[in-house]
Amino acid sequence: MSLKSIFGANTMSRFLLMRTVSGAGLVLVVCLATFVAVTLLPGDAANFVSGRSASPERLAEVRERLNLNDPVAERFFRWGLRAVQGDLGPALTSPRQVSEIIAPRLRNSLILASIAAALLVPLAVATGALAGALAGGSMDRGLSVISLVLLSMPEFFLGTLLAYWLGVKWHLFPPIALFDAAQGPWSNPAVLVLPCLTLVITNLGYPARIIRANVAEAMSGRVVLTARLNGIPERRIVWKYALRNCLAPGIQVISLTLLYLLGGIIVVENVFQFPGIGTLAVEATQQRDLNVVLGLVATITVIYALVMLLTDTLIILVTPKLRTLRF
Amino acid sequence: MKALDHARRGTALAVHDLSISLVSAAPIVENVGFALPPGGSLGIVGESGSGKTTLAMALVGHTGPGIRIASGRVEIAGRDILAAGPKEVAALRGRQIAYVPQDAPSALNPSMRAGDIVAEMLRIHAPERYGSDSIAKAMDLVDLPSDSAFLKRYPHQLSGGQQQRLAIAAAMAAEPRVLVLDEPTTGLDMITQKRILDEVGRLRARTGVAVVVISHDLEVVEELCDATLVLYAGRVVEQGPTRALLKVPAHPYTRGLIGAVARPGVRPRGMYGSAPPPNRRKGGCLFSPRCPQAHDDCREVNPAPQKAGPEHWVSCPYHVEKTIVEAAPIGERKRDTCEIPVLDIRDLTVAYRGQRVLKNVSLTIQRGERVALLGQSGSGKTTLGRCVAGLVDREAGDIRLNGTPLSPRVARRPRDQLRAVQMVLQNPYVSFNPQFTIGATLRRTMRMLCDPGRAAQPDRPRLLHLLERVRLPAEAADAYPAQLSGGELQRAAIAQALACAPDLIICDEATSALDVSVQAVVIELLRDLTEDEGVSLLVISHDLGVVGSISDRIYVLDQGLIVEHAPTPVLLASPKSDLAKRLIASRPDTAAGSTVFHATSQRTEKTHDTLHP
Amino acid sequence: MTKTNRVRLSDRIFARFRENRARTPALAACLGAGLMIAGPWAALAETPQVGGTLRAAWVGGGAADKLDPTTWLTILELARISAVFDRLTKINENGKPELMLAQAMTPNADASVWTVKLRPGVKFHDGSPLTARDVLYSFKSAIGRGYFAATNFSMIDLQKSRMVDDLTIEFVLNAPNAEFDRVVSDASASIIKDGTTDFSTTAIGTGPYKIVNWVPGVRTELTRNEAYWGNPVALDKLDMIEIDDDNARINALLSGQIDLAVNVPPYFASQLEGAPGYSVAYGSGSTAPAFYMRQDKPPFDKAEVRQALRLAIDRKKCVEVALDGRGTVGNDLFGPSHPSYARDIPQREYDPEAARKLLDKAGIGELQVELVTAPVVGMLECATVFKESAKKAGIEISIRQISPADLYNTQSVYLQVPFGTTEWKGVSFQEMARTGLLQSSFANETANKNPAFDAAFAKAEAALDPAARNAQFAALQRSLWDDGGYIVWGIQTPVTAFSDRVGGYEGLAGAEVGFLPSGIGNLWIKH
Amino acid sequence: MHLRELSPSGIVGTGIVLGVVAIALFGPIFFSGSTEIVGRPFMMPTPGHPLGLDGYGRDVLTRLMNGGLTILLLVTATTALVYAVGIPVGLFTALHSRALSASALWLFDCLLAFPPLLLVLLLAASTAGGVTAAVIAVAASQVPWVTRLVRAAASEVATSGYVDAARLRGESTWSIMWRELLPNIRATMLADLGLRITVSILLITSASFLGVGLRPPTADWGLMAAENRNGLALQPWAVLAPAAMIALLTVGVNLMFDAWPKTSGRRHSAELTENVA
Repeated sequence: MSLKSIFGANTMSRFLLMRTVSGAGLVLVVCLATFVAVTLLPGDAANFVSGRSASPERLAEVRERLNLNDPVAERFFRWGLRAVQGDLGPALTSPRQVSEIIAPRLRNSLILASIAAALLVPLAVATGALAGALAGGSMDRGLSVISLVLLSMPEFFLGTLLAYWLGVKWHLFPPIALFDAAQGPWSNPAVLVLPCLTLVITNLGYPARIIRANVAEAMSGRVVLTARLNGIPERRIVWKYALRNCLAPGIQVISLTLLYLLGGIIVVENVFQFPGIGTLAVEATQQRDLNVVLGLVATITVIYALVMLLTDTLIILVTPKLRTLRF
Repeated sequence: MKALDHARRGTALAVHDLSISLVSAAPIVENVGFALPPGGSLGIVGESGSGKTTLAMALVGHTGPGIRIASGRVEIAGRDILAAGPKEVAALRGRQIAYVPQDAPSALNPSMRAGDIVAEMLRIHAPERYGSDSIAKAMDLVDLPSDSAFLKRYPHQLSGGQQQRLAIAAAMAAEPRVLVLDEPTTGLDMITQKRILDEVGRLRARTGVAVVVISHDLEVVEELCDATLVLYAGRVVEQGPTRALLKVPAHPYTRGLIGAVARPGVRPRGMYGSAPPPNRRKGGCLFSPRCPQAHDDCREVNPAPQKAGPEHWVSCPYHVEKTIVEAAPIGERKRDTCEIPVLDIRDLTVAYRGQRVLKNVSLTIQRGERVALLGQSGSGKTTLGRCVAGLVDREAGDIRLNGTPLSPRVARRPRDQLRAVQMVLQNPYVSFNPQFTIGATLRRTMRMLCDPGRAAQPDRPRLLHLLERVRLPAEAADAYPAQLSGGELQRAAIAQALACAPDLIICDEATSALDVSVQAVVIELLRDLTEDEGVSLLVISHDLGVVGSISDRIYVLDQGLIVEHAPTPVLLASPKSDLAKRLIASRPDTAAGSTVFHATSQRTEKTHDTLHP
Repeated sequence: MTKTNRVRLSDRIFARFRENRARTPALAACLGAGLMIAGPWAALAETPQVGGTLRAAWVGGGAADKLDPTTWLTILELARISAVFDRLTKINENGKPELMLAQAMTPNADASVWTVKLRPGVKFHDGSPLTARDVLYSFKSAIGRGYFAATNFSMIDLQKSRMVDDLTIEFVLNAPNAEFDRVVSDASASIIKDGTTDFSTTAIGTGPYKIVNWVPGVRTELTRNEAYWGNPVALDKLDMIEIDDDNARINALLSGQIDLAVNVPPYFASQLEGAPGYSVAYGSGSTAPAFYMRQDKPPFDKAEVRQALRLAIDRKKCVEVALDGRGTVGNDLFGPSHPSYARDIPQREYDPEAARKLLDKAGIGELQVELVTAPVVGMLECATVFKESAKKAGIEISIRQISPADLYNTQSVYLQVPFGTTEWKGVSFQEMARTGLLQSSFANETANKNPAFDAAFAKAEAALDPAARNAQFAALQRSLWDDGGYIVWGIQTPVTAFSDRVGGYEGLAGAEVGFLPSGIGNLWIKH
Repeated sequence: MHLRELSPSGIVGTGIVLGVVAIALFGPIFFSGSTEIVGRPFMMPTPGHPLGLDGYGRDVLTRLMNGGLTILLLVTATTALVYAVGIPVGLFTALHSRALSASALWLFDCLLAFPPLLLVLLLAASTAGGVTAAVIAVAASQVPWVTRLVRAAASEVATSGYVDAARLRGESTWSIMWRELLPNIRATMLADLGLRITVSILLITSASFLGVGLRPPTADWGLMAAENRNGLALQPWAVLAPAAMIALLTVGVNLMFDAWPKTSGRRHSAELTENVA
């Protein structure tokens, strides 16, 4: 069966195929760039493996073990081939495999990010939509000022404040994310509270503002005006004529926010010492474990590509004009 | 039948002394009053800035932000919608009075299916009749199919005309007593326009709905409305039965409007100037600055309505003077046809996104000749213009200017070719970079295009001369684009095109964004320039009236192919191609039916006979 | 100050989650604290109580950690190694070697052969008995694995050393060494099981604690080794948690998530000292941050330059700024807590005038040097102070700041730059010399390549009388003090904070937690 | 632009920004010795030290007065870098939507796959770290957004008649970009500028927190807030004061730029037609 016969008929799957290919290209380019950047560093990886106590013989040995003497292209090719199979190679500063190191950290981070997202998305949509629907009112102005203040709060600052007030001072939630490493954060769910809270609060401002702007624009647009002039009840106007048509930009900004969340997690995890990819990223870059860094970049890029794919798909699904488009 | 109920009730819609103003108290609409019987129809005519859309929205009880009702009542079904509470207003809207906005296609909810858009109105305003039958009936009213495949389509999957009709179907679904149509035909091509007008006429006949039509287009009003109200700067200047009003217009403004309508074979007469915006309206007759028969007291005394005929009122004490000349037929023109054509297009083919937009198009323009390219939207006519200008790449074909080949890309053209081919674009509001004064842009054009010898001359006098040629005051040189009206901007755009003695000016829908009175000014200007300076003109338009009033020769473009070309009078008199026939049939002035405009059109035909043996 | 005997709201909230789960020991360790300490403080006994879990927060370590006793870098790793492994001897509170796994260590007449008799009945964590084979293998393996052990134990002649019987080993040395019992107290000399090659997942030792769960860079969970040859430790469990961030570590202590925190910032120490519920122990200090000057690279090949620079640093200010005043001024020598330290050498003071004179005498005048450093243990702050204070001596120091990871990058920085930064933890002069001052030393940071020094050092090591030996070491230190390549400007004083649940930390005073194997062993939990 | 055309919130925002900038610029003139140790670490405020001392025993007020300049310079540098790359590329690709532009944009999009702070960490790891790496990384993470924005806004402008008119009179691409496109996307750019500056401030500050941006003992608001976190319980002003300055700066910038677009440009004519409804 030819590709065309599979994908030709359905424009949606053809689009998905196109996006998947482009996403794969993105992952490839990002990994290649990182690989090259990492390879071109002053002093090669062997130094960091052996560190201060490395004798020249040891360095040579490590270099041999890590195939550092092979050409860069060959190494990348081999790395890529294995990476596709989920094998990100050995870590430089640890006897373990990179995928083995990343997997539990990624799980922890994904749990944290998912809970934060699960709180953040409805909250952002609700406040944004409310402010947008009541644009210009005192509620809108209040929310706008609040979102602005939230927007301008560095994560580490808010995290520190929360850890001190809610953790140390009032003993409400643990200020440090200590939990059983094997079982993950579920073994002590209380540790998730403060990191989640920090992520939600600091990331709320941007999507809420964008959603507000979109909803406010829709509410003052021709579609809504016409519906009003024809006596459609206000509640229905808000839902079916304003919010419904803000879904696509809403999804766009939410997906962006989720990606920002992924970045914010780096800081938040370090504030609360949460063992996720954020703390791992800092450790790995500090220790120059470039294989781990590379693995992290690859993982995050794949996540990025997947989120983008999902976003595009959702946007097409909720936008009739795009859904029925012939590619 | 519901219509009968309406008839028994008296008036469907009554407006009493309605004044609408900005919050700053500057009046937008002043002292408008009319009554519409059930099944009746009223046209509200006015140029942009006359306050007609504000008035239309007030009819359904809406005022935009910053706008308030200063006084007056709007009575629907015995209720003053302006005084009603929100619940009551919502109950009146849709059920008693429905509103179809300007550019209705863009106001349709893009995420609702066609059937749902109609069903929505039924479910909310007439739940007792909610059902597929009623939906089918509403679709049928505007001649839209009501099969499930069609009902499942989204607005973007419909054509512009279908969208417009869908909007009307939705508005009519709950069988309101009054339907307000704001610019129902603007943005549609001629054939679709005609169709919409026909549908609305049929609709009235079948449902007995009273219709208020807001339009800048006298021909639309003539076709649709029993009575007409002419609005100028927020004031009613004339009001009366449409036929009487158009046939014997009493107010100088109305007369000016009628004279300005572009009709084939007629020289339209423009009205210079523009209506004052709300914050600059002072006492006296607001039209007096533009009025050719203004008396001294016109500027001080606010004219009171006077009777000009049965049910015909006019706000001009001097309305009997009638100083405005009738639109003049086109006179004879001498042309030299033996020299090398200014523009010679041979077998031009242009592709856009894998589709051929122009196929083997050939076209010639002689020196001083005015050639029109007539076509529907999407026919490729704009592409042709842009291709000649070098803004669009061609796939095949040859374009020669005065016998020498023109490079396909404007960036590769030598200065002489750049100077020779000029363009006037559709939207005057974006024709000038808002960051620079008109004078600055014109000077830059002169510097870049004129040969160095002339460029050395002092700027200012040349600039002023240029502005004078397009009849713009000297102050325009120091004005920013945003400070000028559309008509002034378009004249400035023509000035820019004329800056360095061009051989050919391409006018791409150069008048379609302008008010009728201003459009006439531009047409006049273009005609005069070609006659005085020997410039050739390529007029690209969908508007038969414009094309017919300006061109010597017409090419008809249909889906990328030239389907017909002939001298203008010949084509108008005996169109060969299907498209040309339909276009001619779609106009009230060229087709039978218009009492006002058709007569003049016949008159021109006579003159043509003498022109072309 | 904060009260720890309050039940967390979140503990209540999440109690239901917990009830629905199987309680693994690890889980209880994580969660128990808040509930367990919710009791009156009155009935506290001062004798060690058996049982309980100690949750202790350490700094350092990371995903790169191994359980290999020869590769340790941080005190966390050292503490962990000390908990799991034993050595033949250990250095006690008085700085003297004390027997551990060895029952007796006897040198021959010239201290070139040492006979070690092992303690009988010692068992590894997996139940197998400790034999002489394990000990020999431990040293062979350590030397074979490279790192510091290779130089530290280079005096052992592996070919000639042999197993006499199951519990007796004869160590034959390349050269006489009267301090062999001190040499084998190094953590690198931890006794592992014969044949062990893999240290990546677990470690089998004879130490007081067994590893139950180890997640590199996150935590190490240890339980009591019931079959310990000495007194079994009081704690049921020891949780070694890695919290690098100062703020986080303190928050964890203050919120009752942990019971012990190492490396507490000094300003917190004074707050905690007076606070009910907490106490603080000060280490004597053994970590020495230092600058090294390579004697084989200009301008540091001139002794006057090295001397001038050492006079041009305001050590007091450095300690104040870089170590927050919690430390002592350094005298360009390492190992002040060890008996071999040359205490008689006068403290070098800040004397820019003398420095200027030295430079003038050498005909240098204005001196310009580049100091390579990274933001670790106050080095950057110290370098800033150095730069300021050196100006008065006419020395222009430009600071090149690099990332901490590059500090020991042997291709671009370490041992390459003429004027760099280093740090030595708790080593005595002898250990330091073997690792970094002999011609054969790998980490010869100051390019101290002096055959006479090597010979004198070997002679000193061979001296059987401790007093005579230390006198010879002192003479060597004096030569280094005079014109060596190190600027040791300060010695850090580590601060450890405890909650009142912890007992037995008194024994830690005078040592950094983890440096003495007994230190962790003495801790217990009040309950 | 006239002040009276600003909305009240715009005036408040502009006032805040001017105040903060004034402190940043003139603070170092009146307060010197930001690295001088004057007392115990985390000493509570006294009349001599109204904001107390920080973790090294340095005067918080002095450091506060000296700490604004670096952040202003860094943010200015970052933002300048972002626009220096984003504007030309965005403008160019808006004019030429061909394969070259498409691939350039696609490559730019690849930068988006990195969470900004990961990029900072990565660059810091692969270079000597420090401020330059942070500035470049923060700029790199924002360039794609600015490019997209410029391109979108400029594409819209590029369809305007006056751009065609410029082409017809033979203007070069360069001149079309700067003369015709750029001035007319100013409002869009200004609306976005507030967000860009906010993001830059937050990222640079966070980079300092992660130890890859500015290095101690620099007096810098972000760094001060990060390094004095430990003393929150002992001497909150050492954290709160610099954090408040950062918050003031970002809120002020946002208020200011939110208010600008409505009053920028030259559309001050009587445009009020019936479109107001």
